[in-house]
Amino acid sequence: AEMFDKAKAYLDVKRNKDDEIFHLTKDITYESKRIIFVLHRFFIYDDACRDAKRKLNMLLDSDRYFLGLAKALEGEDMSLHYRRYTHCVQECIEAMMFLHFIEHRKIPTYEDVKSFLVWVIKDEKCNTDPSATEKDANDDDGSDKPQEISTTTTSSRTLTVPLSLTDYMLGICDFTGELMKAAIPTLTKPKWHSFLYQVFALVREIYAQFAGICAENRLFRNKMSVMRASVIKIEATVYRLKM
Amino acid sequence: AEMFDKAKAYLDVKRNKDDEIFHLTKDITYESKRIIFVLHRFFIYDDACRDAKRKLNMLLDSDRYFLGLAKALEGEDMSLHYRRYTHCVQECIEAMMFLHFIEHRKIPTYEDVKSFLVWVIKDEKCNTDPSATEKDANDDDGSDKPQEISTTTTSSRTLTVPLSLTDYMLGICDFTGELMKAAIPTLTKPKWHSFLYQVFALVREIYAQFAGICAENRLFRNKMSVMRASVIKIEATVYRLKM
Amino acid sequence: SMASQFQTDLDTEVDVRNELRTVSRALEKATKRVLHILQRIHLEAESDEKTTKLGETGMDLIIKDVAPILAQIGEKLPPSEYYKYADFFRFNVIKSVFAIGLSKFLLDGSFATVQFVASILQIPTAETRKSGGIFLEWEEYLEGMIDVGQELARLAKNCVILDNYGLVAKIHSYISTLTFGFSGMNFKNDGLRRRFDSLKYDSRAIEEVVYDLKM
Amino acid sequence: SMASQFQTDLDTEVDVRNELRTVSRALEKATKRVLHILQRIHLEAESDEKTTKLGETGMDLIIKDVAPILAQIGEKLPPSEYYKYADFFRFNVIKSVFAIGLSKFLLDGSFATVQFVASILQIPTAETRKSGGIFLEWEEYLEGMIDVGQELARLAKNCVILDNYGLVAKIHSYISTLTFGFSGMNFKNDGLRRRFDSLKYDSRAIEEVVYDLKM
Amino acid sequence: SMASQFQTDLDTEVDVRNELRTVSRALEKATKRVLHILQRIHLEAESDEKTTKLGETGMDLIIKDVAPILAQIGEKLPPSEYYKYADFFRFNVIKSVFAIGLSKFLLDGSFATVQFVASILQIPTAETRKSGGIFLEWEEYLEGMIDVGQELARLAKNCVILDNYGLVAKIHSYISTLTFGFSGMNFKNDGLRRRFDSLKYDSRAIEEVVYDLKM
Amino acid sequence: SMASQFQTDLDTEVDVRNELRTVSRALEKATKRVLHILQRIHLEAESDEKTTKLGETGMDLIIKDVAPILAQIGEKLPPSEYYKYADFFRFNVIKSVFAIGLSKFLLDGSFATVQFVASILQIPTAETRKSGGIFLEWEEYLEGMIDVGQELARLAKNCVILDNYGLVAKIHSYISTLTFGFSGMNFKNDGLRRRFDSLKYDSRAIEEVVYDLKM
Repeated sequence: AEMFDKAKAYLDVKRNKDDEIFHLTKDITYESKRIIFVLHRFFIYDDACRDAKRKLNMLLDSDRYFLGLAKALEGEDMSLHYRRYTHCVQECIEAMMFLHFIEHRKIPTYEDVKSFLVWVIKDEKCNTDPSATEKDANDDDGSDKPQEISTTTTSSRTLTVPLSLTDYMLGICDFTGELMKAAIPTLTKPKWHSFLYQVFALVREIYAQFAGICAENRLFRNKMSVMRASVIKIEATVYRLKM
Repeated sequence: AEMFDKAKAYLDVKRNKDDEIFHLTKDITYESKRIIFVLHRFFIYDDACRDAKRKLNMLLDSDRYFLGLAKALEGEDMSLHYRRYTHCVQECIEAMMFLHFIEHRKIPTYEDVKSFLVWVIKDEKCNTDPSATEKDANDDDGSDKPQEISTTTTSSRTLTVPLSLTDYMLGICDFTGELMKAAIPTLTKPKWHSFLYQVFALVREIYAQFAGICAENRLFRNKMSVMRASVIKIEATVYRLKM
Repeated sequence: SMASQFQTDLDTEVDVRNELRTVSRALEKATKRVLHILQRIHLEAESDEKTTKLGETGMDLIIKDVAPILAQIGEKLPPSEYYKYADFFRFNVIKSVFAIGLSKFLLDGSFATVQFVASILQIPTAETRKSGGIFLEWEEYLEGMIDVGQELARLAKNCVILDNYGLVAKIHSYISTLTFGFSGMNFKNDGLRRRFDSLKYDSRAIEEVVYDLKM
Repeated sequence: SMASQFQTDLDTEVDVRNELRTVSRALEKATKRVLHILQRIHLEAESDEKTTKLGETGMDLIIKDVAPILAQIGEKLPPSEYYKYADFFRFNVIKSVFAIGLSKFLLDGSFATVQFVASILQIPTAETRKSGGIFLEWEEYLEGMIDVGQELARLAKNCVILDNYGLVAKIHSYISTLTFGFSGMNFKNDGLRRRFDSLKYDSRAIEEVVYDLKM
Repeated sequence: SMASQFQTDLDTEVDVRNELRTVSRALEKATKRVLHILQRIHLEAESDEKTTKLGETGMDLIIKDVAPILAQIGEKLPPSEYYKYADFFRFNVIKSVFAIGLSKFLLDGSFATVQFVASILQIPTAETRKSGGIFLEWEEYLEGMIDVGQELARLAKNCVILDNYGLVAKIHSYISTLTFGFSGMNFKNDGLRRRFDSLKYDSRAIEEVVYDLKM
Repeated sequence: SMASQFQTDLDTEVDVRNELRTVSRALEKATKRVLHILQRIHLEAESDEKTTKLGETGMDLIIKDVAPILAQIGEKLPPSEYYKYADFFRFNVIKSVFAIGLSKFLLDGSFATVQFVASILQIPTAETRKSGGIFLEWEEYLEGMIDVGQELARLAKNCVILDNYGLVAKIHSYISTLTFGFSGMNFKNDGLRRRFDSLKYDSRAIEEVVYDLKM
């Protein structure tokens, strides 16, 4: 019976963690889509980029979103939660890439994107000290020795939401779809024709590179055929511009 | 353009007829299911059969249900409407069979069932007389000659909802499912054990006969495998009774 | 017994389906052959002579090869079960309507009425239908004529490529008539409506061609 | 031309399919007839005499009516295209295996091996197969035998109803052997695995019948 | 380049999958073999001697054949990707738990704890797991033990048939312990809950057997 | 025993599948490499020199890398089980047909016949096939050539962007021939029919490019 109690406790913790992550990822996906929506308005609305940037920072640094996810994942077996959170990560890096492209007219590297998903948190308590929880309550009364305070306050943890290369690559695929949607309406806006040409060059180059990848991953294959359709639409737009 | 007007008129009539039949069949199916529901209560409620019979007569002779359907189908190309109305006919004959079995402990024949779906309607006006519509308004003033009245009032039309043998057979299949549902709870009701044995004999005989039918009809094949499951359940009930 | 009577009915139906499957395949082949030849119009629409020639060939093949097969289907079809088996030939009847409509245009630029199409196919229309047997349903006629419209829209651009501007004008007039005829109908959200919407699009495309040519 | 060459190949295939469709229907009818007769076991399993009689009839009909049609199918089947056309007859081959397995049980309570079934059907097994033509696939054999198990599970209860307790014991022993034999196999095919799970369920059902009789 | 790095990752994954597919097949074969032998219990549960013998054989085969393959899987499994590849072996780990649980019961009537099962399989539990590699998940342990319950419910009736009433009593006590242990857990609407519901049903069935025997 | 005999057959099949999986992956890699290189045509189709060069490279890679792997597949394939295992390589055979068809066009603007494609891949066609082994199915050839049509429709617009109007004319003539050839065929397969409908759409797209250039 003791054994069954352990099993019960284990399964309860596992299920609660799963619920927590599920809700976080749902919210992150929703907010990421909103950022992409805002970014699509940048042709008509000058502050779109600034708005999106603000929203993105909030999305990353809030306990309700990515920082919360990073905390929830701390010390967990990633492979258990991967399927749950991979989708929201892809959605968010799609937004990051879109913003990055509008600002710098190039695509952020894998390292760039990973660096967004790292947080260094200062711990007020030192985890290695077994009496930490006890002292915690006395934190404000200044009775601790300076050295102790120093070791305590300088300790910090690094949290991450691990980003696999697959997520990054799949994020690029989705991102080209957004570029296509943004690029096509520029046909009638001469001010944005240079943007159209930049998209044209970038997306064709991405497609030409990706076309060499040999994947059994069905998701990647599907996204490649969607990307092909995007490329053809962008080419048709440049063709129209030329005629 | 005159040709297109004709096409428009033709298609409009066709579509309206289809709508009319669609609504009739929906209502018939619903009421048939209600009758079956009532019949299932006959173990506990003595008047169940009488209620069901009254409802069934109403279903057959009302313009809102079967008689209405027969009128809607009059002079139509049956093959056009068959797919629309076949389902409701099957549902209704399932109810008829169930009632018939409870009353007579046997299954009604194809001819029996067809006879329910024939109506002879007396016409107040004679369709062959081109002036009929004119006279119609004067119907009550008695100025018409006796002979004319006689030919007019005795003319009658026979309406039917054509019942294919396939409908009848498929109806039997569904009916065995209802018998199974009715028979299983009788295990604990000694008063109804003779009913259980009658169902047992009938359904096994039907299954043994039907098992020889070689059909490409997927619907029939599916219903046969459902019937097999019913037979096995009824046999298991009789087995339980015996142990 | 009842079961054996049912078995007989089922067997009869299987036989009818088998026969219809065979004749329908013959119909498909005959129809395909006409369509194949009519496809040449896009490569050869340089002169009236060539287009008339192709129209003649198309019409001849329908009369000689397609109509007799429809007659056979009419014989195999159990009386009053037209709609039960219509899926066997619907598609190719539409294609035949298309072939007649296109051939008629190529011959004299005129519009093939439902009576004309039915007379070529030697089957009755919905109006003249007695009972049982095959007939030319309105839906199939209309769908075939929309196909003609689409094909002519494509042809218009190829005429420009082949420098046959006269034919473009004829197409323009033809498609205007067709679109006007259809515009009076009220389709529900069905296949025909979607087809008609694309016809309207084609009609605009031809207007643009005519406009481009004027410029 | 290329198109006509393709057309020839396609027509050949259509002809093969038509022929196979016809023979497969004959196969279905012949198989169905045996199954129909074997169904009577549930109504008549009162005495060994009756069950043996039914087993004999079943076996005779398979030999006389079903096997010759399989031979015809073997002839129509283009060499090395077994898997392309197997769906035409798979289902009824399974049903024939079932009929043989059940008849053999009714005759002498024994188990029909794959060699025995193949010898009755007069077709090779996967082992003795040369190349091309029809043969008895393992999957079909196993499915048919699982069907036998299911039918016997049903029969066991009917035997009790008919007071034939001796047959229940035979069924119990038969199904134990069958289930035990299957439990050593690694099915790759999920369909077979699921079917086998339901056989285990049937096997348990028969044990319960034996248990009930004992109590 | 990024694309080629991605390609390398993909290729590595394909290799891992291929290797795991091969080892998992070996695992399936080894597990199947134990299960096959343990099936004999339903035919042979006449005496304590025979059941103990079978329990020994079962345990030996797991130790000798199954555990080494799990060790191999542990080696092939990339660190910290247990859950990514768990579907390759989950099913057969559950079956191994079942085989151990059943064998232990046959040996001495006692209950196999998660520590005991893990020690036989020579893999850590969720508690003792370091990181990476294979381990015995609670879900798999619990599912395997429910399987034991179901098999014993079946065995109880067969014991009656074989007149081994002593074993029925042992099964009764075992299943009561098992059901009581599970009844404290709160399952969501998942697979385990459905399995547990059927275990409760089996538990009741055994109580009926015990009751029938008393009568 | 029967079970072990079944097991042997099953193991053989598993081995065949494992070997085919490995070779098919090699085939996919080789095919992908050619496709990857041919993709550059959309970026580089500025001059005849460049396109011819790319066509040469494509053809060379197929001959050097792809054909030998197909030969290996042919060896692994059990005789008369082509259709059982065709799904392992169908997709990449289609892609190879595409690569040959496109390369041939880039080399000299001409059409790759089924014989030509088969000779490059060094496998027989449906006509010259003896029995067993791999061969070039009509369906796969046709699918591959439809892919060529689609790719050229895309290329036509890119040629305009790169100011290579000569190539547009060649594409126009190529696709007209292709579409005309296909329009005579009766596909039984609905997949191919739908693909062909999309080819007609592409063909129209190219006519529009030619039309636009003319205006």
